[in-house]
Amino acid sequence: MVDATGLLPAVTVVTPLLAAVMILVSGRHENIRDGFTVAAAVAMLGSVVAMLPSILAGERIAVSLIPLLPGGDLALRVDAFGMVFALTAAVLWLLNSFYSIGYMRSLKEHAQTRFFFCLAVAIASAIGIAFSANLVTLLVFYEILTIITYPLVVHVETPEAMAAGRKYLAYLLIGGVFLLAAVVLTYILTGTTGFAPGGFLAGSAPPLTLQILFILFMVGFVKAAWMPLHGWLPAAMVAPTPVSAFLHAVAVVTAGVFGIVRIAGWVYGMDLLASLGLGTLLAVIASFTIITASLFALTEDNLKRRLAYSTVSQLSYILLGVSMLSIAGMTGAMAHIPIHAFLKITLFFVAGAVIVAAGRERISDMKGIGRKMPVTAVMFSGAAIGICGLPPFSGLISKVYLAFGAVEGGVPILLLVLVASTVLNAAYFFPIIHTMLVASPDDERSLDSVSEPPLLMLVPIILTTVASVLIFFYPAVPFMDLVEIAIGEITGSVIP
Amino acid sequence: MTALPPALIYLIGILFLPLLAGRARKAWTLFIGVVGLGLTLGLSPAVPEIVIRVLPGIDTVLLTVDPMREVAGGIFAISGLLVLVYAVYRDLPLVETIGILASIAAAMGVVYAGDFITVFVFWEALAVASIAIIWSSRSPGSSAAGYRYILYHVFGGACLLAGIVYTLSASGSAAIGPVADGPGLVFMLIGIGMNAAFIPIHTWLPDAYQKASVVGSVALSIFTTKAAVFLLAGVGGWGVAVAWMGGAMALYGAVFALMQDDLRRLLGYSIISQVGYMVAGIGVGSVAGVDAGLAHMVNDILFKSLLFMAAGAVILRTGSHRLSEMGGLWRTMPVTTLSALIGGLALAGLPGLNGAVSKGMAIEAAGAVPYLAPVLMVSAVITVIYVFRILYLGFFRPAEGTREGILPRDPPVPMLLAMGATAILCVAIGLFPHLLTDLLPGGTPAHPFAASHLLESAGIFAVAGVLLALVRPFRRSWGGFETDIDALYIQAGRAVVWFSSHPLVEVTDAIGRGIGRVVAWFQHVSANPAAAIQIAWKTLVLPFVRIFWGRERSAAYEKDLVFLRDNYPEIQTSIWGGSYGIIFVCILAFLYFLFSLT
Amino acid sequence: MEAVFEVFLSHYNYWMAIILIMIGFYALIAKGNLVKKLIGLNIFQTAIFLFYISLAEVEGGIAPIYLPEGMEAVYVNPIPHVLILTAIVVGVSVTAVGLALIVRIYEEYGVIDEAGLLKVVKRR
Amino acid sequence: MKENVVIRTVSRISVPFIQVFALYVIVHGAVGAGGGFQGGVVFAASFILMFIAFGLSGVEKRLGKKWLMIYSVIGVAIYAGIGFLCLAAGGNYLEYGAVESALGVAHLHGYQIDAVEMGIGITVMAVMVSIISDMSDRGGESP
Amino acid sequence: MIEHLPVILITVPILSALLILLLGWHDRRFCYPITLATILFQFVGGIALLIEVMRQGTIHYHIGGWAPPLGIEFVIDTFNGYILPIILFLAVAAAVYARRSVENEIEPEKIVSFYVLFQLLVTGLVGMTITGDIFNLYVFLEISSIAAYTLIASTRRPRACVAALNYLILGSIAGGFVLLGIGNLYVATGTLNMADIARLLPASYGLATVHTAFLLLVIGFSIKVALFPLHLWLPDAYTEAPSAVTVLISTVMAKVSVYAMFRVVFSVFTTAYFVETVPVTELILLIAAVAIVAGAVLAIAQDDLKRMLAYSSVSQIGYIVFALGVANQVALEGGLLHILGHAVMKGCLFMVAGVIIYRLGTSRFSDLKGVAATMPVTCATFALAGASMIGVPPTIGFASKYYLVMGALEAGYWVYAAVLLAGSLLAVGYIWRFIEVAYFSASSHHEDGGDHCPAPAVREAPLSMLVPMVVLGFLCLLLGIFVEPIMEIVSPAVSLLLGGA
Repeated sequence: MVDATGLLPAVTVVTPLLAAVMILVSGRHENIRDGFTVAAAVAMLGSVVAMLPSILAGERIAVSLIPLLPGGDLALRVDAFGMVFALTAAVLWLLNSFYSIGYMRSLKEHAQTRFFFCLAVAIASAIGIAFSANLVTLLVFYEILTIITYPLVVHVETPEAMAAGRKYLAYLLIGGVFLLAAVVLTYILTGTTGFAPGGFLAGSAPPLTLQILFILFMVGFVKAAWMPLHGWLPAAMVAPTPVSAFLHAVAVVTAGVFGIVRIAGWVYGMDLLASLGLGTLLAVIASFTIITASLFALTEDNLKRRLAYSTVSQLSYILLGVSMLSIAGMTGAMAHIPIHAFLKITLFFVAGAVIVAAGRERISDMKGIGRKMPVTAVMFSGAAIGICGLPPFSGLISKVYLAFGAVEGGVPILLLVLVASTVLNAAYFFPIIHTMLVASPDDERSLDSVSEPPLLMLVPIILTTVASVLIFFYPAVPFMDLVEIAIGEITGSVIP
Repeated sequence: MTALPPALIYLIGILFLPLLAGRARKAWTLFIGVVGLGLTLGLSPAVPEIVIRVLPGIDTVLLTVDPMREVAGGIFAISGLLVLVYAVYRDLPLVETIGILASIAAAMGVVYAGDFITVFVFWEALAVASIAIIWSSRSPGSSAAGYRYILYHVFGGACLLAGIVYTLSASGSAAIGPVADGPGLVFMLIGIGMNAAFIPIHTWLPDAYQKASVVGSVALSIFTTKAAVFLLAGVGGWGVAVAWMGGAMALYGAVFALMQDDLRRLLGYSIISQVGYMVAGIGVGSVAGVDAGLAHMVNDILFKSLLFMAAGAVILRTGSHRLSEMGGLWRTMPVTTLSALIGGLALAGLPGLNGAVSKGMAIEAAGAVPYLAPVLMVSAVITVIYVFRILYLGFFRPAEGTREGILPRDPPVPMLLAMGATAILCVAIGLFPHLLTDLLPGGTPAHPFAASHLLESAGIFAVAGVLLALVRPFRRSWGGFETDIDALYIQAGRAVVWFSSHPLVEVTDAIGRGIGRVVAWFQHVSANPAAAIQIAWKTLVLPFVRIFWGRERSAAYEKDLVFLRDNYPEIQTSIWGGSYGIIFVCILAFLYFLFSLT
Repeated sequence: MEAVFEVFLSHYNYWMAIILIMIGFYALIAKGNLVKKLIGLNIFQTAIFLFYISLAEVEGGIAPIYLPEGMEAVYVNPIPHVLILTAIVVGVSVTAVGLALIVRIYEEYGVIDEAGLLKVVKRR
Repeated sequence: MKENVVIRTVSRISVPFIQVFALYVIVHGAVGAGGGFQGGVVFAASFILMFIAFGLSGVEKRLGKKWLMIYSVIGVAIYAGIGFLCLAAGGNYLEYGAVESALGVAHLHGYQIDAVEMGIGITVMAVMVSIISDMSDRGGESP
Repeated sequence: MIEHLPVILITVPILSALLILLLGWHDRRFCYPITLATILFQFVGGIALLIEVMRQGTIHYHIGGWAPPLGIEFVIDTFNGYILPIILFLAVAAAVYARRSVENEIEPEKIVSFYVLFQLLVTGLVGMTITGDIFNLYVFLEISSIAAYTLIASTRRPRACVAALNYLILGSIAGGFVLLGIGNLYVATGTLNMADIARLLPASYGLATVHTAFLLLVIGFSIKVALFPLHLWLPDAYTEAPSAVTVLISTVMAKVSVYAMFRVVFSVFTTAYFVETVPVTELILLIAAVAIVAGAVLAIAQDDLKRMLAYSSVSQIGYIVFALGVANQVALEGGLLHILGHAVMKGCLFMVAGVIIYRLGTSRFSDLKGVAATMPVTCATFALAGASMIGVPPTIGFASKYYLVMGALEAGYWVYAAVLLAGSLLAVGYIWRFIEVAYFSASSHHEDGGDHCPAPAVREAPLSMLVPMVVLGFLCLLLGIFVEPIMEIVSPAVSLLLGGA
């Protein structure tokens, strides 16, 4: 189909790239430059939404751009699961652009052009990952994402930022190399790398090879920050907060878990994974990560770093869902991507807002900050509660599905993991809530200068929180419907 | 006609709260309470279910009505209204008001929910609401207590979820009903039992309730545990084990209540013990048992909240929590004393008050399980004793304990109203049990004035009286014994925190440093590999040089080596180094050929 | 023993070439003086030339000169000579460039041996 | 260097003979041993002998740097010109036969070869001499 | 005239070199245009030849009309038909780039001879590429080498002479080895034409002469391409040479040497020899792997941009030789692709280094803090080419890496594939040194909250240097995206190599 909708995916990917160029060009006029950012965000969201109906109708939009390498043209293919990621990214990018504009301007950051340029390219590659039709395309955008986010991470250019940047780059590029190896190996084994619902690797090689290949993939998607390969994520917290929000909610880590789910569902297929016993491996990794990361978060005093560890553990929820190799588990995994994205970006937004409005990064310095910035603090509490999986926030939904998956998949032991992690989540989030809302500051006058952040930042915070609540009440539109379609794709059945 | 679920009313109420303040807010809350009560009483089993399909495969039944639910819902609505009335006496913090309304809503939701998922949602909501209540009283220790509270309940909630999931995937339907044996049952029990304050996961209760604000403790005392009891009854199909758990709770709670000095902590333990009666009744499983459990739930809500209100009034006026600091209040606070008296005697189970009705039923039903009834009776005896302690030490003993000068008066009118209403209810049910028993699902009649019951009560009081007469400490006030199992839990928590703050972090840092060092070493060597190799080689052979060469030669050698080391990266060992490479490769290749061709 | 002699004598031109090459090589690598290095280079190249010429040798052959009609003779193979002619030119020009460089180095640093250069040339 | 009558006289006498011999070698290249390279070297040798005897300036007077350069260019130009002549005649590069058949003159290719050898010779001579002179006028002490 | 194009590509430039000499004597300003015009002409000729080859197959040109066994012939098949335009294109780029940098780095009176030698160098390399006669190959090799020695020494820096002499000695040794090897081949087969040798050689595969010949040739060319243990002439030479010359020798000359190596190994000694008869591929692979890693590690350790790039060349050459070691279709496709890719990106990177030297007078990292603020275009180009060097998709570097890995895995060399990828990681190490210094070092802070690069091109390089640089930089990207058409040339070339002859 080469009508308008056929080109929409390409348009979606290209729009931010054009915006990036325009940003570079119009670098010296702030308003024009940021105008381009916002315009691109809106346009991208528009084109994604334009594709939504046909996807919901169960179609797939495929478009092949250029023949690139053996094993894969540069081809885009929009399906339900990709749509989940793309929609999340698009919506959150729009909010994030407003937020970052507010943030960067109120902090008078340097090198804003570079910042917004990289942001635009990064979102483009994120969308590319979401829409990629084969492993090669995925790899291409994945690597671009890695490189282009580096300037964002080291934005502040302090020595520790540079160190963190090196760490970031080391982890992610090593991962990329593994991914490359995995892709090539896949191509050699099967002669194709195009994603096929239910997987295409079955019977192409002896089990051992496939297991090794899977491990290659896992290391390749180190962006999923599973332990012990998570080190880059907390380190990357030196970045400006919009970047952290972007990395943790919108693009990078999501891309990692997205890739793993893709691999599980569209390259291996759940039956193959089960027969290879890889579910167990995945389950072990995920459980270990969930618990350990939560323990790290428990004693971390820097808000952003604590959030980072929380991200690490939350991402492994998705791996956990995959590892259950059951329909419900897979559903939970897929659903957790947007859900966690919305919640976590709220948290990071708030962290940034606190930095902007109060200039504080350590939790212990935030006593009673909720008195001066009530809205922010309340939103934070909401999102935190949501991540703990308490109503009325969307976090509950994926948790329920994961629990179902655990029982369905016959691995009740994972229920214990869920229970423990829930308790740990509460254990490291509620103190923050208490510090912000209940505790009284050491000296009252320290809060005089504090006030609510500028509207450009406040509104996104509110919107994301409200969104999480709405997702809780109307989960079906559109995410769960998409997930349902995707699940139907890879299993040929319907979710319970 | 289709009614909307009562929970919705209260939620709507919450929505508008932030917009209002002062009187308006109070009026609004009262209005909400009244409307909710009206709506709840208006419900009847004829009302059609409200089913919403939230997700494919998950239907949530927001409203379904049966006699049991009518009873529970009714009592929750009533007590909720009473709490709201009680709360009018001052401007509560917004959060606390929200918390109270939310916990009413959550309890309502749990009651009228037709499926486990909905129950679970409201269950968790109840926990969140409670923590809002606890934290919004900024009393010392409230934050820690609240923290512990939320941890307990999140854990319980998660377990409940696990149990629910098991039941669902076993039975395939989310309808509330008996749970199959196996892990699911355990999870479910832990989940419900957490809220129902099973031993040994009960410690959150006295811990949190004594820290909450005056109003907050009343609200807390009503909903959490009772909602759990209701769910326990609703699920049903429990075994003797649960019944015995009930017995244990009754006894344990009573004993600990006896040892308390803090009034509200005491009442908290008393809740545990009373809930024990309900659990015992429900655990027995017979119709009578379940009825007894429900009936006692209703009554306990009434007199326990009455007691809490009274305690609140006292605390408000005297500012002290401890029995040891009270005394002689009957002169200055007659109404409060009266209500405390009614509540206490009801709790003690004096015939003519509502406590006796259901307690009798419970003990009677417990007869089905051997040795259970005696246990309950023993705890009843202890109950009488600590009730005496409350009344005597708190109100009637001569006021030498209290500070002179301030003359505590009766609390403001709203409190009195609430207490009065509650007290009247207690008396009414006590005098006319059928008011309550007719509503019970099993319709089990209660006849507290039957000879047997009267005899029983008399015996209990008699024994208690004897004990009081004989054992003097019962009549004394002392510091109180406030440690409980949770000391262990807290230690465990500290251990976890220590582990994650010390070994975990340090190990990871060490690994990171190690890697960094290796990398740095590589960079250092590759800065001038030729020289590096030379230095390494010279260092290697240094000892042999020392041995075999003469003194001055080896000295020169060492000097050279030191020179190399000192200006290491800059030192240049040769300009035409290229040739060595060729020699190297030629030799290599020739050797290779020799081997490959022969 | 006989066999060894056999091997040696049958290809003794190879052996000579190898020996000469090694001599040149040695000078090239071991000598510190740049001029000596160049001399070594020349020995090296000349050895190769000799090797070629020896290849062209035919038993009793004469120079491949165009003879008047009627006269017959065995020619030595001319092609190696031609090649070597070119190679010599190359060698000469290499030597020239090398010498020029050495002269320049001498102008710049005032030394023409490796040890001296090591002192004056600082590592970048 | 000190004036040395013997050397000067001998070399002054022998230089012409050397050069004639060089020309012979060059021309003979077509039919026998010899050719541009050898001849050119011999020719250059004569000049080298000259400034061993008379010093650099003596040679520079007769054969300036500029001329050396021009000679070398001319030599190569002759060579390439012949080659292009063959191309023009429709043959391959340096395919003498093509010119022969094009012009219909017999034994023409012999003369072409001579021309080529000549060109080579001139170039070699010029280059050799320029190398020597470059070497000797730089680098401090004169030979 | 097209059938005479091969020889014209050699002779015309020689004549134009002489023309430069003459006119340059008269007026220096003539030199540059003539050079540029000639090289452009050669480039066009190369393209024409490529098209011709793709249309009607291999072209043979017999000089003097003598048939191959006796006479010298030029052969243009898909392989060197593919190499020729690449090197000539880069020569053009280097020539365009040369003008300003030469003015900057070379004394005026030497400019004439500089351009003459420049011309001769390019011509000699073209000759190496298109000749079909192995001895002729040697002659052109020496011509270009001598030109290179002198060009390297042509700058003002005295140390360049040391570097040049070092290169000269090693180069001459290499030449001697090659000459000896050719001699042995001649002994074994009695002919010098590559095709004939390939035809006659199988009869005497067993002879020690042939083995020695192979060995000597491989070693000789290894020195020329600076394969790892033999690379020691390279860093000094690349670092000290004038920027333009560095660009030229690091791209064109290195690639042609690689070409010669491939040509000799594959077309003269066919795979039948060095895979079956003398299984040497393992050794080559090992050396290549060591080269990749060692070169990269050494590059990381350098503190001077140009020197770092030089060492990175050592590492990258390892990639190409790696393909030779694997010696199967896919890997060789990767190798040939990397010849192109590495030429383009390394040329671009060295141009950047030259530009920086042109402006800042130094290329030590310590002096380059925040240079991106003043030279945004330059640094952006570096980032682009550097990404290609690392192998970030969709750049040409990624494509070749992809093919190489695929080939290695197909051949079952798991470990070597891993080494390859590790090498690409180390590449990050040295590329990022500059990126960090240029973009993210403290001195590049502007608190104006506005733009990172104020008023671009204030001290940006002159246009004539900027344009070729940027063009190459974008080529890194475009070639990577539109790699498919290139493969249509590469694949037949590879099958030709593997098919022998």
